[in-house]
Amino acid sequence: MTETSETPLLEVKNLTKHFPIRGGLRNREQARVYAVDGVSFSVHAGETLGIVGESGCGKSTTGKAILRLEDPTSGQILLKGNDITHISRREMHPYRQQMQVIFQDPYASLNQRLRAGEIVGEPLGNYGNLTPTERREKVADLFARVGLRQDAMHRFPYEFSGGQRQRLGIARALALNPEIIIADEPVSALDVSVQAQVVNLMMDLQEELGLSYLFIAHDLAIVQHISHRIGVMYLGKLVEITDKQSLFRSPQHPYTEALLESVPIPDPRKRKARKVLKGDVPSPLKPPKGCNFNTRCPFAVDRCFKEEPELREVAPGHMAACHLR
Amino acid sequence: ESVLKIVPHADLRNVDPIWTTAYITRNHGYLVFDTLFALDENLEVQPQMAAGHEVSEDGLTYTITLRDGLSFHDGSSVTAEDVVASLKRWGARDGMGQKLMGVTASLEAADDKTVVLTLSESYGLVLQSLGKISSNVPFIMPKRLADTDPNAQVEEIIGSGPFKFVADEWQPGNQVVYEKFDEYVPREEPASYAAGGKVAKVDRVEWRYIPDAATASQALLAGEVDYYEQPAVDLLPMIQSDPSINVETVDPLGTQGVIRFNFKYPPFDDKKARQAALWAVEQADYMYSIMGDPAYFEEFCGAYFMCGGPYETDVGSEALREKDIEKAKALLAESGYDGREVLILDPTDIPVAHGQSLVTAQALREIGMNVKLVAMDWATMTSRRAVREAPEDGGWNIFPTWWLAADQLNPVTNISVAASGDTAWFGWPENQKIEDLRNAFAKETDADKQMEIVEELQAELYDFVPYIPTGQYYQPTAFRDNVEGVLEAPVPFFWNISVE
Amino acid sequence: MTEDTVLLDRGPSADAGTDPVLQVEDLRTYFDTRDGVVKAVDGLDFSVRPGEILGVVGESGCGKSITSLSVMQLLPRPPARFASGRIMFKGRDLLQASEDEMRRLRGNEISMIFQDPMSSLNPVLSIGDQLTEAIILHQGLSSKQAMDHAIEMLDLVHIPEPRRRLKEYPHQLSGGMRQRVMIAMALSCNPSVLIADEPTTALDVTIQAQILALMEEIRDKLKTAIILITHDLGVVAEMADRVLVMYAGRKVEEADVVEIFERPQHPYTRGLMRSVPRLTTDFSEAREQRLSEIPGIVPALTNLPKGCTFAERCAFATDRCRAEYPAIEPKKPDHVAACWESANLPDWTL
Amino acid sequence: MYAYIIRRLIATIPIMAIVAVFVFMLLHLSPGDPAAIIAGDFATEDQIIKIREQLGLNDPLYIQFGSWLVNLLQGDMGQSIYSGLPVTKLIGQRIEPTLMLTLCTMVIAITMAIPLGVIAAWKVGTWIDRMVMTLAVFGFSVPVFVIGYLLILGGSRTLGWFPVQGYTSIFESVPGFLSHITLPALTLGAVYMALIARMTRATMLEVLNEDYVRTAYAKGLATRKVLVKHALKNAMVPISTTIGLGVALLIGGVVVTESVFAIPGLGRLTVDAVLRTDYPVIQGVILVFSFTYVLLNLLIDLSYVLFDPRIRY
Amino acid sequence: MSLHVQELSFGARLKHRARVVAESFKRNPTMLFGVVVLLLMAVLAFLAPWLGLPEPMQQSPRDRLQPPSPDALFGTDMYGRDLFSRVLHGGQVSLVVGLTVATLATSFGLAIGLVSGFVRSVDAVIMRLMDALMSIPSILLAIALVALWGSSVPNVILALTIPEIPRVVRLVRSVVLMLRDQLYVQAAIACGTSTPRILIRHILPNTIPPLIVQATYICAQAVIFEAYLSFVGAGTPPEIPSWGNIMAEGRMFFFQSVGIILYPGAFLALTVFAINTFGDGLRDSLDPRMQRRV
Ligand SMILES: Nc1ncnc2c1ncn2[C@@H]1O[C@H](COP(=O)(O)OP(=O)(O)OP(=O)(O)O)[C@@H](O)[C@H]1O
Ligand SMILES: Nc1ncnc2c1ncn2[C@@H]1O[C@H](COP(=O)(O)OP(=O)(O)OP(=O)(O)O)[C@@H](O)[C@H]1O
Ligand SMILES: [Mg+2]
Ligand SMILES: [Mg+2]
Repeated sequence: MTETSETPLLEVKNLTKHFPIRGGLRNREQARVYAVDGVSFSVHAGETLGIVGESGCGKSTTGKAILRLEDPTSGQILLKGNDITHISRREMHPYRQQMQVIFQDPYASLNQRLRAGEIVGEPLGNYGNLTPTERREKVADLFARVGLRQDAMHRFPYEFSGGQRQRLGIARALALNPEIIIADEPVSALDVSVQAQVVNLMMDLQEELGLSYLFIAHDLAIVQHISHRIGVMYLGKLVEITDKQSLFRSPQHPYTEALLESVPIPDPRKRKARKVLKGDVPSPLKPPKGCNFNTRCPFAVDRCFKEEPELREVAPGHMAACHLR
Repeated sequence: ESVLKIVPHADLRNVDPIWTTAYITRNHGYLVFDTLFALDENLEVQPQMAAGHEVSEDGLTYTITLRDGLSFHDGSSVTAEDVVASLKRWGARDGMGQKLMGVTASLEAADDKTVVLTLSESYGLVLQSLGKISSNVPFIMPKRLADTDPNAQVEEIIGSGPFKFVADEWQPGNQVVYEKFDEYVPREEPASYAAGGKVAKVDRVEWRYIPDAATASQALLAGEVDYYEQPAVDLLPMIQSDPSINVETVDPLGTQGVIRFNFKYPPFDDKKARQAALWAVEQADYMYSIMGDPAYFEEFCGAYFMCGGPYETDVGSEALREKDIEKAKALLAESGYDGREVLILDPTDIPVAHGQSLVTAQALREIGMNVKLVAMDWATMTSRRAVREAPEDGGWNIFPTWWLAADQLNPVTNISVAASGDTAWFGWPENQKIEDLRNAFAKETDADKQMEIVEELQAELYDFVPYIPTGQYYQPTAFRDNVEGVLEAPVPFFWNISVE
Repeated sequence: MTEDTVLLDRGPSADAGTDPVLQVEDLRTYFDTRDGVVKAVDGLDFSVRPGEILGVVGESGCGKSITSLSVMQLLPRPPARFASGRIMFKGRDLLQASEDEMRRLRGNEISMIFQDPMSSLNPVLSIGDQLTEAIILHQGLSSKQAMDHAIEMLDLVHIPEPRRRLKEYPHQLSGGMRQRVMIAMALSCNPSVLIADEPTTALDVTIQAQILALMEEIRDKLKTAIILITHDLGVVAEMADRVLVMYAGRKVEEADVVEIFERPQHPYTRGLMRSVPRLTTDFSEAREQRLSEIPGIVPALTNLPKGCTFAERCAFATDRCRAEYPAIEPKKPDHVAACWESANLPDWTL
Repeated sequence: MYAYIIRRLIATIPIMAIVAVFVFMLLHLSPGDPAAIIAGDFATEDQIIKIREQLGLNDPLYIQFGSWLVNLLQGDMGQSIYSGLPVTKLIGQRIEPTLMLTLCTMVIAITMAIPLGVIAAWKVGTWIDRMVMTLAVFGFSVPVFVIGYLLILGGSRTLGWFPVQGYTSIFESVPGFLSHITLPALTLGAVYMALIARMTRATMLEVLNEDYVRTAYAKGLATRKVLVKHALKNAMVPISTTIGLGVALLIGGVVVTESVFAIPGLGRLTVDAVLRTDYPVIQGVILVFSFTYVLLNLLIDLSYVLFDPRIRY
Repeated sequence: MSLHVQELSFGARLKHRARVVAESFKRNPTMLFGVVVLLLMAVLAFLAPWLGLPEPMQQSPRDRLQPPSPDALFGTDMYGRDLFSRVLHGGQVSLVVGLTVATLATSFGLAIGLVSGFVRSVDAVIMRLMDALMSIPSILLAIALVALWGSSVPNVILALTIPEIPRVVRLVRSVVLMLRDQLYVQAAIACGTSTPRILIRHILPNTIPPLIVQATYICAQAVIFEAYLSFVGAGTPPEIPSWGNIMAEGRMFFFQSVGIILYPGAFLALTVFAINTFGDGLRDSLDPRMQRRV
């Protein structure tokens, strides 16, 4: 990663989010889910940072914590240098304009009782004071931008297909002219043929508007396609983060390696003898001591069971958390 | 073991028959307690626990001897001390008792078996009082219990009657159980009303209170109970359709329906308003409502002291006999009725009372009164009617009830004609003339003269209207044919009865 | 080091000569609904041979699951009905079989594993109970013997400590473990046909790799015919011997796996292959390249257009396509497709 | 598990305390003078005042509440205004019939309703389903006393099989007990059965749509086995919740049923006490019913462990 | 803008609603039956005073317990009152009680439930109170309340409302808690929507359908409970002919003239049946997932 003097658009330092599990006689905390456990990264203007990882590794929680939909346990979230980690809901209000979200499930993320126009127009109502006509024009504009027809404004979400709904979600996210959009698996619920439509749209918008994305997904191929840089998460921790070229050419963490190995390639000629990673992801309730990955890592040595590896630069601009590099 | 299973007319709430006038407690009292004297079917007073008595020449000293073999359920024998204490407690509580005590100079035990009552002036009703058949009956209890404050209930039910009260099995709201008292020595004479030999012919008497009349009659039909004290007349056709069930009117004297006014507050503090009510109602309406079958009531009875009784007369009863709405309206107008709300207490759980309230309400509405029925259950009504506050403050204007003939037969026992103001029965009427006539009656010993007094009194009553007699009816009793020896009497007695 | 290496020889492992164990002909599964007849499967033909893996791909709602449930006869009738077709299994037409016969076949000769291992196991019954159920039922073993057999099966699917697992409940297992249990359950009576309906969709890639490896191993060991339903072309490319592409209830193309990836004859197949980005280490222009889109959406199954159901979304559609549904016909040896324009499609490179 | 039980038990304390305060306030803030009721027919003003003093009715409310609570904790619920007997004794006398009636009703209702619900869910949309469900709605809709009277009309009067009223203790005579309890239990059971059958059907419908049911069918299991072993066991948690919560409805029905069939139970005690504004008894009965209800539902919560291995306390 | 949309589409919205309703009737013939019966009952009850029937309270003791005749369709009761007239008039009380209780209980419950579900600080306290209230079996509570407050229609309504509130609160709260975690609510928060607006715009509308269904059940239950209360003597003043009262007064005569209990009983059962079927139908058409709630 090249050093830039400018402050990153979004900077996350050592973010943790633990969910307490209560119980027992006095309803005390009995255990905690280490959903996100010390994650640091930054997103620069106009850039897409992809976050990949297996289910339950804390991707969504990271996104929600950044959006302050969950209160972070510790760490720091800086939006354009402003610390928004622990500010109140009211203080957060202005920042929301700069940072928007697209969720995975296009069915659940739209209120079924509101019309498409009302859904997309909602953020506009919360900020500024547009006249109804201005607002309508702006919404019409947004519809056009995401490739929806104007007359769709009066329809209800159930009258749209999955891809169109995701477009509505994108339009809503765009309404406030944000600088960064947190996209939590925006295409994983969509059919392959529609996935492409949405991915293309997002990339086009980035180009036009100079947006930044924090693009969360578990599909490596899509992340590779859309991102400039990619972070790999495992069990609440970022294990590797770098630009996509070096990630795919020379993965530094054994987990990343295994991940790349596991993705089936849609080419029957490239069928290969698979290296299969053994075992399951441990429970975030009881993450292993030392390196998180030591239960499955084929290269684990003694040190991996004792000492937690730090995320450090193992090659220029290439950070990985592994003792063996 | 022979068991007599009875559905009583009410739930036994209190077990102290001196403390309350409730008929159910009186009936319970007759099972457990014995009396010094008792009324027989000729309405004459006979010795019961007394072997006999002597009256001094001046008529002021009564010497009463107890008969032998009397003992209480706790094993102690009955002494004159017990009798004295019991009579004193009764005298503090009962209306007639209070009158008697008012003329009593002393009441003492001369020895274990002898009680001496000394009067301060001559009094015609000494024996009638001591042999009073209905509430409160001067029952005899052990001195230790009779010494209880008359205003508190006795702690324990120990009597010397033919049955013992089984306290452990008493379930208020459900059942009361009595066991035969083996040591009881009945008199030789045959049973007659409360007098005569009280022979317990069953080992156990069980009262099963069944509030739902339909269920109760079904229980009788199914043989689950033997004796149903007060079946509703409406259910009789059904009950009688079973040949194994006898329906008899065991109380030949009957019952009088009563609509009572509150004399303290308008509109019925005004005589004219009460007279208006009298003109507005019709006895037949009441009787059809509460008894249904004309076989069980008099078409009309204008006697305040019961038809068929010794003091029957229909002097002054025109207003009751005829219904005249116009006249009633006129009287009401004269009374200066201002359209205020008239509260009629309506005990909906007792059909006899509920029916009377409904009929009264309709009649009064017909003459333009603004009537409000206040629904409640009987028990609540018995406390509400004691409230002396204004109707709007929790008081009342009218409540319905009924009295057995035994209580109404003469001007002294009939406490609902008493008009002594604040000390009178609920409603608290005040009329010196009536009180004077009642006292005159009590002191009079000549039968003809008494009748004259009664006629004068009744004329005054119809003018003053202390209450509306809503008619005279006869309460039938039903029992299965395995029940033998049911006595004809104004009070249901359970001795002399045997079951197969 | 824990590494599980499965070596594969390229080429179909099915004995090309053997007869198909399951043969579906002109299957039409319709649903009578208030909104009209849903033609979920509309004239489908296919067959599988012992030891063969038939990959069935298609987008959501194209009738993949209904096809498999039709074979299992697990559709509630009504609303489902079979408008036509035969499902020949070992000389019998399953569509004509009685419920009793079917019950004897299910879980015994034909088994199925479902998409979601989380919800496909009964949460309140122990693993052992669920595993032995079918064994006891179909093989008449005592429960003790069945338990032993169940342990063998868990061993087969590489579940460590099988004896302990038998006493556990599904919630105590991870997703991958559960899918292994499902597979063990499906295989416990040594079926001739295994239908796997998206067996890995709900799993993470690393776990998916484990399960796919396991399935291949099973196929090699037991020579089971496998119908592998998926929408992931990568999975198909890695696993299948033959591939069947479905669109809106119909087969649009079928061929050997290499053949279909190298010479797809249907525009839809091509669209599918192009719209998924593929992992690459060659970044020369990768990011600049737009993904190719298939415009529009899948048509509603209630009122399909008269002509080719894909015509609306097809860049090569002609008037004929819009008027007449293309017959499914051989385009190359052993390669059928339903497209009037196959011959006119541009050259294909990935 | 034990920690959970203890915690749940402790959690019932504030609930019961609120119930106690509530009940107490309710009764003491309502019109009517208990002293006047106790004093009886011919009481004078003085006597009433005396009684009021004796009962401490002149004390401030919180003192009355305090002493009431202290007594309550010692198991003394006071004395009936109506009969003067200790409330605990009255309740003790009446508990058996009510308990037995409720238990029998539950047994009858549960054993009939669950199979009905299961069948209705299995045959969903058919005439069987529609019939069961219509019956269930009817069970909800016909007042208990109408059912009671109809059963008396049929079962006792016409057929003569059952006694009309009353109660025989099971310890006295089992046949007597059974014959007395049958009609009331059926009467009371109607609503409860309707409730459980509906819940069973609804939950079963949901469960039958689950993937694991499809799995079970795919194994070749027979329908009955799938329904009972695979589906019903999964449905049992919501069903047993309903069984527990439905007891509230049952208690309401008990009040009416006992008065129709003249069963000397707590229900009739309640009605009598209420009609006579017998405060101590009302308080006692409500507390007893509430406590039983809370405890029962706690037990049911704990019983989930039997049905669902995912639940661990 | 949203205003504009609403203006534009008001007609369409209405049409859409009408279509949904018509559709659900078609799907649920029993629901149609429920509505028709219910309307019929309401019409009969509230038009009763204009049908030229005898006054329901007019006694004529000499004509008591008459069998049905053209003059008195259902015969007369023990005070000679016209049973048909009484039964029709009785519907007024039952329906008024049912509807009012349902409305009151759901409104209070909704308000409390929303607060409890969204304001975490008061949640625990409110829920403990509700738990306590709920642990008193509702009829018991209602009977006690009426007995203590005195019998009158408003008291009956209040007494039946209070025990229902906790149930509504629980329902609303659970819906709110569920909705709070819905993605679309999160999305609304993320795009800066204020809490009150989220409550009103995103949460409230979604609590309404289950609430309406719940309201119908409460209504049905209240109608029955009113009868129970009257039956045990702690209900509507006996003079007012409510179905429960007619039956309570007539229970003694059940074995001779079954009609006294059967006619009001049948009307009551039919009404409650209609409300219940209506509720079931609503539930099925509003949200099939709600099948779970009985
Ligand atoms: N509110 C919560 N309470 C307790 N645990 C939670 C909560 N939310 C998330 N978790 C846990 O935190 C961990 C991370 O969850 P998260 O949703 O961030 O994962 P993810 O990487 O987004 O997974 P997926 O790919 O399935 O979306 C998971 O183990 C999850 O169970
Ligand atoms: N019971 C039913 N009634 C009506 N239509 C149905 C029914 N079940 C399925 N369908 C329709 O049949 C079509 C095929 O469904 P199917 O489940 O086979 O799709 P699929 O290819 O398996 O999709 P997915 O990848 O989402 O699992 C779908 O359009 C679905 O809407
Ligand atoms: Mg996620
Ligand atoms: Mg599918």
